[in-house]
Formats: sequence, structure tokens, C-alpha cells
Amino acid sequence: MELNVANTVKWMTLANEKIQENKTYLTELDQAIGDGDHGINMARGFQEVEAKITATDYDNVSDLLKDVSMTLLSKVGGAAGPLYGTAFLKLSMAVKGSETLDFPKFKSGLAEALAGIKQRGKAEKGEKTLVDVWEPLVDYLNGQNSFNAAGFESVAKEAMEATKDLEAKKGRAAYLRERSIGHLDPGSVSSFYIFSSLAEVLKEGD
Amino acid sequence: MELNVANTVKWMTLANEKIQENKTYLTELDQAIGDGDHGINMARGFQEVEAKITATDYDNVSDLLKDVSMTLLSKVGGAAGPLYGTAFLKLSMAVKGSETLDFPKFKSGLAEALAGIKQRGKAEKGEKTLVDVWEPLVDYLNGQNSFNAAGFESVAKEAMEATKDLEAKKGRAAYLRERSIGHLDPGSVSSFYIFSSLAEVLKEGD
Amino acid sequence: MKKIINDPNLVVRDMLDGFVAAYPREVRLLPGTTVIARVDAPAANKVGLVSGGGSGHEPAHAGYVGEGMLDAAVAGEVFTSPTPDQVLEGIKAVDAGEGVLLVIKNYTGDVMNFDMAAELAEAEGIRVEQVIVNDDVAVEDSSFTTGRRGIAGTVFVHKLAGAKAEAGGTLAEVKAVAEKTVKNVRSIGMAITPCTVPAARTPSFTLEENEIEIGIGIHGEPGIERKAIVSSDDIAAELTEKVLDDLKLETGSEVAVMVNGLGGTPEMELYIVNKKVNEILTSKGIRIYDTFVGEYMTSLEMAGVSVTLLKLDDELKELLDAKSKAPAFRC
Amino acid sequence: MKKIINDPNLVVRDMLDGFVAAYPREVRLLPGTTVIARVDAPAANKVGLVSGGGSGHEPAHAGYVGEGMLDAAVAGEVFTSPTPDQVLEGIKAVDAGEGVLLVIKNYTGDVMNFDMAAELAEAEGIRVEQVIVNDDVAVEDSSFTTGRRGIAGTVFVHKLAGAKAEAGGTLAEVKAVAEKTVKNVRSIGMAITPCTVPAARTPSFTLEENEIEIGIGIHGEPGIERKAIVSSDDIAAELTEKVLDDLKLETGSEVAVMVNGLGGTPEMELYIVNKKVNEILTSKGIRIYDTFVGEYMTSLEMAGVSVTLLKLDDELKELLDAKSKAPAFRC
Ligand SMILES: Nc1ncnc2c1ncn2[C@@H]1O[C@H](COP(=O)(O)OP(=O)(O)O)[C@@H](O)[C@H]1O
Ligand SMILES: Nc1ncnc2c1ncn2[C@@H]1O[C@H](COP(=O)(O)OP(=O)(O)O)[C@@H](O)[C@H]1O
Ligand SMILES: [Mg+2]
Ligand SMILES: [Mg+2]
Ligand SMILES: [Mg+2]
Ligand SMILES: [Mg+2]
Repeated sequence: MELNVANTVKWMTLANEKIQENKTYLTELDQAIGDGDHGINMARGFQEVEAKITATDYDNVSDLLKDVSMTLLSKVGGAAGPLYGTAFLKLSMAVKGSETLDFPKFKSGLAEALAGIKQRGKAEKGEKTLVDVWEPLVDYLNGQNSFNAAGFESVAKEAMEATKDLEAKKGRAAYLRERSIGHLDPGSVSSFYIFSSLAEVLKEGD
Repeated sequence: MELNVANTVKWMTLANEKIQENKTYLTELDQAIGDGDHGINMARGFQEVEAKITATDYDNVSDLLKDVSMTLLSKVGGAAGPLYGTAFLKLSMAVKGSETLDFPKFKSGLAEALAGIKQRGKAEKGEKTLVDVWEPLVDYLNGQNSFNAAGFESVAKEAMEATKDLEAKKGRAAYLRERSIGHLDPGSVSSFYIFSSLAEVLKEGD
Repeated sequence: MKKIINDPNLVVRDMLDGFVAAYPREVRLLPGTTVIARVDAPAANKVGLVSGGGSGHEPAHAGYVGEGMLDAAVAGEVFTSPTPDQVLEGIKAVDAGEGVLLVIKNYTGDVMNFDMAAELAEAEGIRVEQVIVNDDVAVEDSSFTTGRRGIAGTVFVHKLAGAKAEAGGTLAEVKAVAEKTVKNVRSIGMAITPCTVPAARTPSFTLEENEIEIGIGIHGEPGIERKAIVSSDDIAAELTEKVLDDLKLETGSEVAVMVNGLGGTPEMELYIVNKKVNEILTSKGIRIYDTFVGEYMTSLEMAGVSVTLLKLDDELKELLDAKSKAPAFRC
Repeated sequence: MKKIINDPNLVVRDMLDGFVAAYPREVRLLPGTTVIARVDAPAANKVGLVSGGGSGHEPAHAGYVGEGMLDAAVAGEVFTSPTPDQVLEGIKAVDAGEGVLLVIKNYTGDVMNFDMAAELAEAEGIRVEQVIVNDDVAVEDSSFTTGRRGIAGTVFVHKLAGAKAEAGGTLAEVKAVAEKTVKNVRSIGMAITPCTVPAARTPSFTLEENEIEIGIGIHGEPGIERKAIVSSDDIAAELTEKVLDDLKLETGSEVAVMVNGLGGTPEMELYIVNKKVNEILTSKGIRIYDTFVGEYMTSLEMAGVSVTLLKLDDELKELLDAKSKAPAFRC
């Protein structure tokens, strides 16, 4: 695998597409156990991400990911904004200096991103948050030596689906306590769109 | 005919009954071309009238009618309160001094009541108000030498029904202008209940 | 009908009790009446100012009782004018010998009940004057009918006449200010959802899911037109133009603006309306001296908005700026 | 969804424009931001007080900007915390060198975004302190979860910390007042109808025709219990008791009461609720120092009410009585 400027732009474009398509669905998931804005927030943020990165020339992936981070941070708001903003900032920092992102760098970058999310959100695995998709993916990559798009996507998908059975302990869904069980975590679903977009982009390149 | 204390109490009791039964209907009529409170207002007022006059001993009809007037005036509110209050006050004044109310006195009393309504409400016949029931009745009685319950009731009924085709020029329904046509005037309907109650009471006595 | 109430027939009593419980420093409820009066009524050496009307328009009218505005507000049943005996109690409670001005919204019921009360008060030797507010341009101003209704513009009459009375104006002077205000104030409203009189239990009217009504009255009386909902900008423009058509302001005129919520409309939407009202007036060279956005004259839980413009001169501006301690109009 | 709006995605911008258009003497909108600041910000020699949060809670928070309360309010999208860059603009605009206190409602998103803004401001050499408001007793106060939400009690924090800052308190002193207020304020809400986020177009939740929800959050977050509607007295009693269970007031304690409408509930009903709240407190020997009835912290057009009690001491009473020129809290 190699993430260069071109396919990172593709990744974000595809992620934006999926998020726009599923804007209502994400909002409905958030209406069930949150405040009904997750789809709206993510759609606004990724719209801006796409606008920003397609209008800018980048020398390297790090700068591109930094713009993704800053755009999400300043356009999404709510809980998702700082969390995704932090994650992409960490990813960007982890690959600083190199023009492209190879598998080892992606692996460590994602681990840094996860650490950033956990620190910012003070959440651990099993609390029905983004962490429940990001941590299984980091764990999975730790056992891999090269990028396997299908495997990556299926781990993301399973992790996302597994949030359904969890009781929320962090974020707005936590107010529901045991009544949060039986609903997917909206943020985990949007993370799944981001990761499945990445898998698709890299599949093409395989 | 002779209206004495006993059958005037009966009259008011029966009027109250009819108004309570038709409270929702009167309110619906007022919802259509007014503000939806006529049934509520009349029901509240006549409830109090019955309570007042059944708890009091009267020497004469005039005192009884004065209490009816005062109770309506202080309990009905809106447009109907002062109008009915004025009407019953004039009726009471017209029979002052005599223990009972014979046909000539009733006839002149009703004419005084009508004059009071017209003066208070500044309405003329044909403007879709109380006047459109009270004036035809006064006109009818002018041609009579004794009380004919059936005739009296049928004039009241026809007059009430005829308000349907009128365009309101006074009261809240006037804001609707030509759109008020096709709806009964709520106050004319409550007046009809009052007069048909009188007819029933006097029919019994015939 | 879902409402946070107890007995639908006792909403007015419950509300008045809860109102005086909230503002015991400013107001009191005259025992056995539905009259809310200034705690210090009759205020010495001062013309008394009394208003009132049906309930369901909160904060009108009790919310405008206080130093600098009304001396008493008389509450009727929901959407029903108060009765003459209650208005009389209000008049008697505030008369300090300087006379009393009644501010009446132009509805047949209100006019008749207040008029009878004035007759009774005069019979008791109290000087009483009346002013009728008729700011609603949705209704044709014809001498053959009942004329225009009184709606949110009434609040400005309370404010300006109240300030004049507080400043020591005579009965004639206070009345003149009230009449000048009436002459210079125009309003119009619109609704997107109806309201339900508690004791009636069913909505006073219905609107389709996508329908609005322009020119609605504050008791749900029908307006000018029903149509499919349009943007806030279009609504604001239509209401403002209708008011301007009637008020006829020259460039350079100064106005006070009131964007009034009818009860169910969130404040966010009122500000969105105000944005456009402000733009229109500014573009026409009309100076906005002050703006009031909020719920001033409501219609139970009806969702909708009214726009009021008051043309100002130096005297009215000074009275508008004067201090008021009324709970619903502190300035 | 019937609303008086233009583009559902632009409601916040439209609202802020309409807000500053209404109160140009008191506030201004920082160009290119969603920050409403005092017109004289940074107010010289004064600790800056900044709050904010998602929109849809009007008059919160912009309505509390003004002399004696906030120096700036940062608006997010509807029900969405504002972003760190916007909060940073607010902080920078109000810092007069005396430091800035952030008043944050306890939601994950708000805490994270304000926290990041604080980090950025500190990096620019501004002293920043934070206070987290968590008055909603509908939520368990557990250190294992996100803890209680911040709702209407936040307005008292703005008022009291604002008065302390206006009086010249240091950053530490203003923070101490805010923390004391947080410690002494408890609230709980209930809804009878849901609200609709404009851009979502469908209601955030549904309630049956006869159903109410106790403990609802101001973003429509689920509460404690759904049940068939009961009387206003029962609702008021349940809310008051739940607050008292948590606040534990002795006989003779003094409180401020806030009966807050969630947006769609008419003021009449708020007063009916206040009647019972007042009765309960009085019957328990709790002294009511002041009462606030109205819309202070809303949830779009949701119909419902929240009850807030603030336990007072002499310091807090003095601060509560201090002058405020904020458009939504004039006293
Ligand atoms: N403390 C946290 N740590 C990690 N993720 C979180 C945390 N709190 C919330 N989230 C994620 O954020 C999502 C909600 O995002 P969004 O709806 O945009 O924000 P908000 O809850 O402020 O409305 C949740 O579904 C969850 O995945
Ligand atoms: N000027 C008037 N003269 C005579 N009757 C009138 C007048 N105005 C209204 N009415 C009567 O009053 C009735 C309405 O009474 P009600 O609903 O109790 O009062 P409101 O219109 O104040 O709500 C109308 O149906 C009409 O018959
Ligand atoms: Mg959300
Ligand atoms: Mg009526
Ligand atoms: Mg009426
Ligand atoms: Mg949110």
C-alpha cells in the first residue's frame, strides 16, 4: 500500500460521498440515542473537507491530512468534530516529512490517532464510541505486515456492528444507560464509512 | 300566559340544561367564525344563574330577572355577557313592581331588551348577531294578543336558522366578511335555546 | 389536547396565583378578583392606567403591570373579555383621585365590558377615559363594521401612556399620548399552527401540514389568506409591507419594531424574521430606533409571529426609553 | 416540519444577524464568526466571561451577553457544540488582560471543543479558566460516565459570575462564584411534545398523544420516564421533589426559582407550574428570594418545562440582584 496525495484525495472524496448519501441515516441513528445531528455535522464537515482539498495543491500527504483535521475541527462541532479532528491531526503528524504514507507509517499513525481520540474523549473500548471501531482496527493492523483491503474493511464492519450490543458509557448516548443497547453507535457508523472508503481506494490500487 | 317566580326559575333551569347539553356545539359554531368560546362562556354563565336563583327566595319576577342579569353580566364576559346582561336587566326593569309578568308586560319587556341589546352592541338587524333573533321575536309578538308557545318557538327557530345566510357586520365574525356566510351565528343559537326553553315552560302551563 | 394545566376551567385562576407568586415585590392580586395591580396601587398623585382582556395572551396583560407601565390588568377567561365588575375593581384600586385611563383592544366584547365598567366607575365619582387600540391591518378599517382589531401594538400603548402617567401627566395628557401611539402603531400577524382553548379541548381552527395563514387574529380569528408555507424572508417581507402600506412612512422616519411570537414559535425563528424586517426598513431609509423581539402578545400555544411598527417622534422616543419595572417589559 | 425559517442550513447565521440587528446598542457579531460579544468588548479591567453551546436554546446564550453577564457567547450549529476556533475568537475578543472564564455545559462535545479552545488561547498567552455546569438531576452523577448534563441552571451561573466579574472580581474570584453556583443549582425538565432540528426535518423523538417524558434533556436526550400526562400540579410536584432530593435544603434555606419554558409551552402554563412549585417550597419552609418564569434555556419548539432551584447565601443574593443589561435578563 501507499497513500499518496492523489489517492488520499480520492479517499476523502469517497468518504464524503458515503457520508452525504447516509446523512439521514446517521442522523436517525443519532436521533435514537443522541440528539439527532451526527449526519448533519459529518455531512457539513466532509463537504468542506472535499472543497478544501480539491481546491489545494499538496506536496505531501501530511499537509493534506492536516487540512482534513483542521477542516473537521472547525466545521463539524459537537463531539465528533474534536475527535475526528484530533485523529486526523495525529495521523498527519505521524507521517510528517514523508511525501507518501506506507503501511508501517499508516499503522503507527492510526495507533497515534486512536491514542488521541482516547485522550481527548476519555473513553475506553467497550463504551460505545468511536473507540470501538478504531481500536479493533489498530489491533488488527498490529498483526498484519501489509494492507489487506478486504480484511481491513471486514474488521471495521464487524466492529461497527458490534457497537449495537454495547451499553453506552460515554457521549450523549450514556444518558440512556441500558436503553442504549440495541442501537448502533452513530460515530462508529461514520467511522466505518471513512474506513470502508479507504479500503475501496486501496483495493483499486491493489 | 303568566311568568311567575316558579316558572321563571323553570325557564332558566331548562335554558341552562340546553346550553350545557349544547356547550360543545355552541363552541364549535364559534370556532368556525369567532374565537371558540361561546359555549364555554354561556355554560359558565347559566350554570351560575341556576345556582344563584335556586338558592334564593324571590318575591317577584323582576328581582329574579335582575339576578339573572347580574349573574350573566359578571360571569359570561366577552360580547355575550354584556348583551344578555343588558337584555335581562331591561326585562327586569320593565316588570318592576309587579309580582308576575303577563303577556303585555312580557311583550314590552322584550322590546325594551331588544332596544338595550341594540344600543349596547350598536348592531342593527341583518348583521348576524343576537339582534337577528330578538328583533323578529319582538316583531312577531307585536302582532299577537296572547302567548302562543308553538308560534313563538317557530319564529325563534326560523330567525336563528336565517342567520346562516347573513354576512356578519358586527362582532368577531365580521372579520370574516363574506366568508361568514353559511355559518349559523353562535349567539343566535344560544338565544334560540333561551327562547325555546321559555316556550316549553309556557307550553306546560297552557 | 396536551397542556401543562390542572382543571381547564381554572387555568386563569391558577395562572394568576402563579403570577403573583413570582413577582410579589411588583404586583398583587386583588382578593376575590382577577385583577393584578401594582403592589403600591393606588400610586399617589398619578393617573391610573388599567388594561386587560381575555387570558391566553400572556405576558399580556398582567406582565405589563408595574412602575412605568400599567397600574392594573384585568384578566378575563381565556379569549373572553373580563366582566364589568372586575374592570370596576381594577379602576377603583388604582384611582388616586387623578382619574383613570382604560386601554382597550378593539373587540366588541372588550369595548362593551370596559364601557359598562367606566359607566359604573363614573357613577362612583371616578373620572374615567378610554382609548381603543386597533393596530391590526389585516382587518379593514371601516366605520360600517367593528373596525380593526387590537393586537401586539397595544404593548406600546401601555409603555408610552404608562411612562407619561409615571412622569406625572394629567389624565388628558396621558390619554393624548395613548391616542398618539394608537395613531402611529400598526401590526399584522400570521400563524403556522393553531391554538386550543383549554376548556374547548379542540383546536380553534386547523391548518394543513404545509399551510400558513396571513393576518390571523390573536384569538385565532381568520386572516386574509391561507397559502403554502414560504420562507421566513417572504413572510417577514409580506407582513412588513402590509404594515408599511397602511402606516405610510417617509424616508428618514424613525420607528420602534416589535417582532412578537404568538406562543409556540421559538425565539430563534423570531430573530430570523427580525433580520429581514430590519433589512427592509433599512433599505427604505427608515431608521430603527429600538427593536423588541420576543413574546409580548401571544395566542396560547399558537405558532406564528406578528410584526409591529410604531412611528416615533421625540416625545414618544423619550417615553419609550423611560424606566419600566413591569415583569414582562423591564428597561 | 413547519418552521419560520429560510435555508435550514443557515438558521444560525440568520438568527445571529437578526439578533445583533435587534440589539446594536448592547452587542455586536464578530465579523466572520458565530460569536456575539458585548459592544464594548474587551471591557477594560475586567475578567472576561465566555459561554456558548449549540444553537436552538435561545435566548441562550447570546441573550445573556451584556453588561453584568457574559462578555461573549459562541453559537454552534443547532444542538452542536461550537468549534474550538470560534470559541478562541470569543476568548480573544473579551480578554482585557485579566483572564477569561469559560462557562461550559457538561456535554462531551462542549467540554472537548471549549477545552481545545482554552489550550489554543493559553498558547497565545491568555489566562483561561473553565467551569462545567451540570445541574440536571435527571442524570446520575457518576464518575464512570459523562455525568450530569448542564441545562437551565447555567443561566444563574452566567448571572452570578457575570455580576462578580462586573464588580471587578479577579479570575480566581469569578471562578469561585461560578463554582459555588454550580454546587448550589439543580434542575430537571419534562416534555410534552418533541422538537425538530431544522436540517434533520423530522422530530428528534416522538411522544404519544397522551404521553409526557420526565427528565428530558434540552437536546431531546431521553429522560427518566415516559408516562401518561398528569396534572400540572403533579408535574410541578414531581420535578420539584426530584430537585429537592438532590439539593437537600433545610427549612429556612433561601432559593431562587426558575420555571423555564422549553420553547413551545405558553407562558400561561409556566405560571400554573410556578404556582405549585411556590406552594411546595413554602410548605417546606423554604424561602423564595426571587422567581424567574419564562423562556431562558429552550429546546427549539419543544413543549415542556424545567424547574431550577438555586440555593442562595448573602453573596449570591447580592450578585443575583446586581444590574444586568443582557437583552434576555434585564434587571
Ligand atoms: N467521549 C467520547 N469518546 C469517543 N467518541 C465519542 C465520545 N463521545 C461521543 N463520541 C462519539 O461521537 C458520536 C456523536 O457525535 P455527534 O452527534 O456529532 O456529537 P454530539 O453528541 O455532540 O451531538 C457518538 O456516536 C460517538 O461515537
Ligand atoms: N355588536 C353586537 N351586537 C349584538 N350581538 C353581538 C354583537 N357582537 C357579538 N354579538 C353576539 O355575540 C356572539 C359571540 O359571543 P361570545 O363568543 O361569547 O363573545 P366573543 O365574540 O367576545 O368571544 C355572536 O355570535 C353574536 O351573536
Ligand atoms: Mg449528536
Ligand atoms: Mg367567542
Ligand atoms: Mg371571546
Ligand atoms: Mg449535538
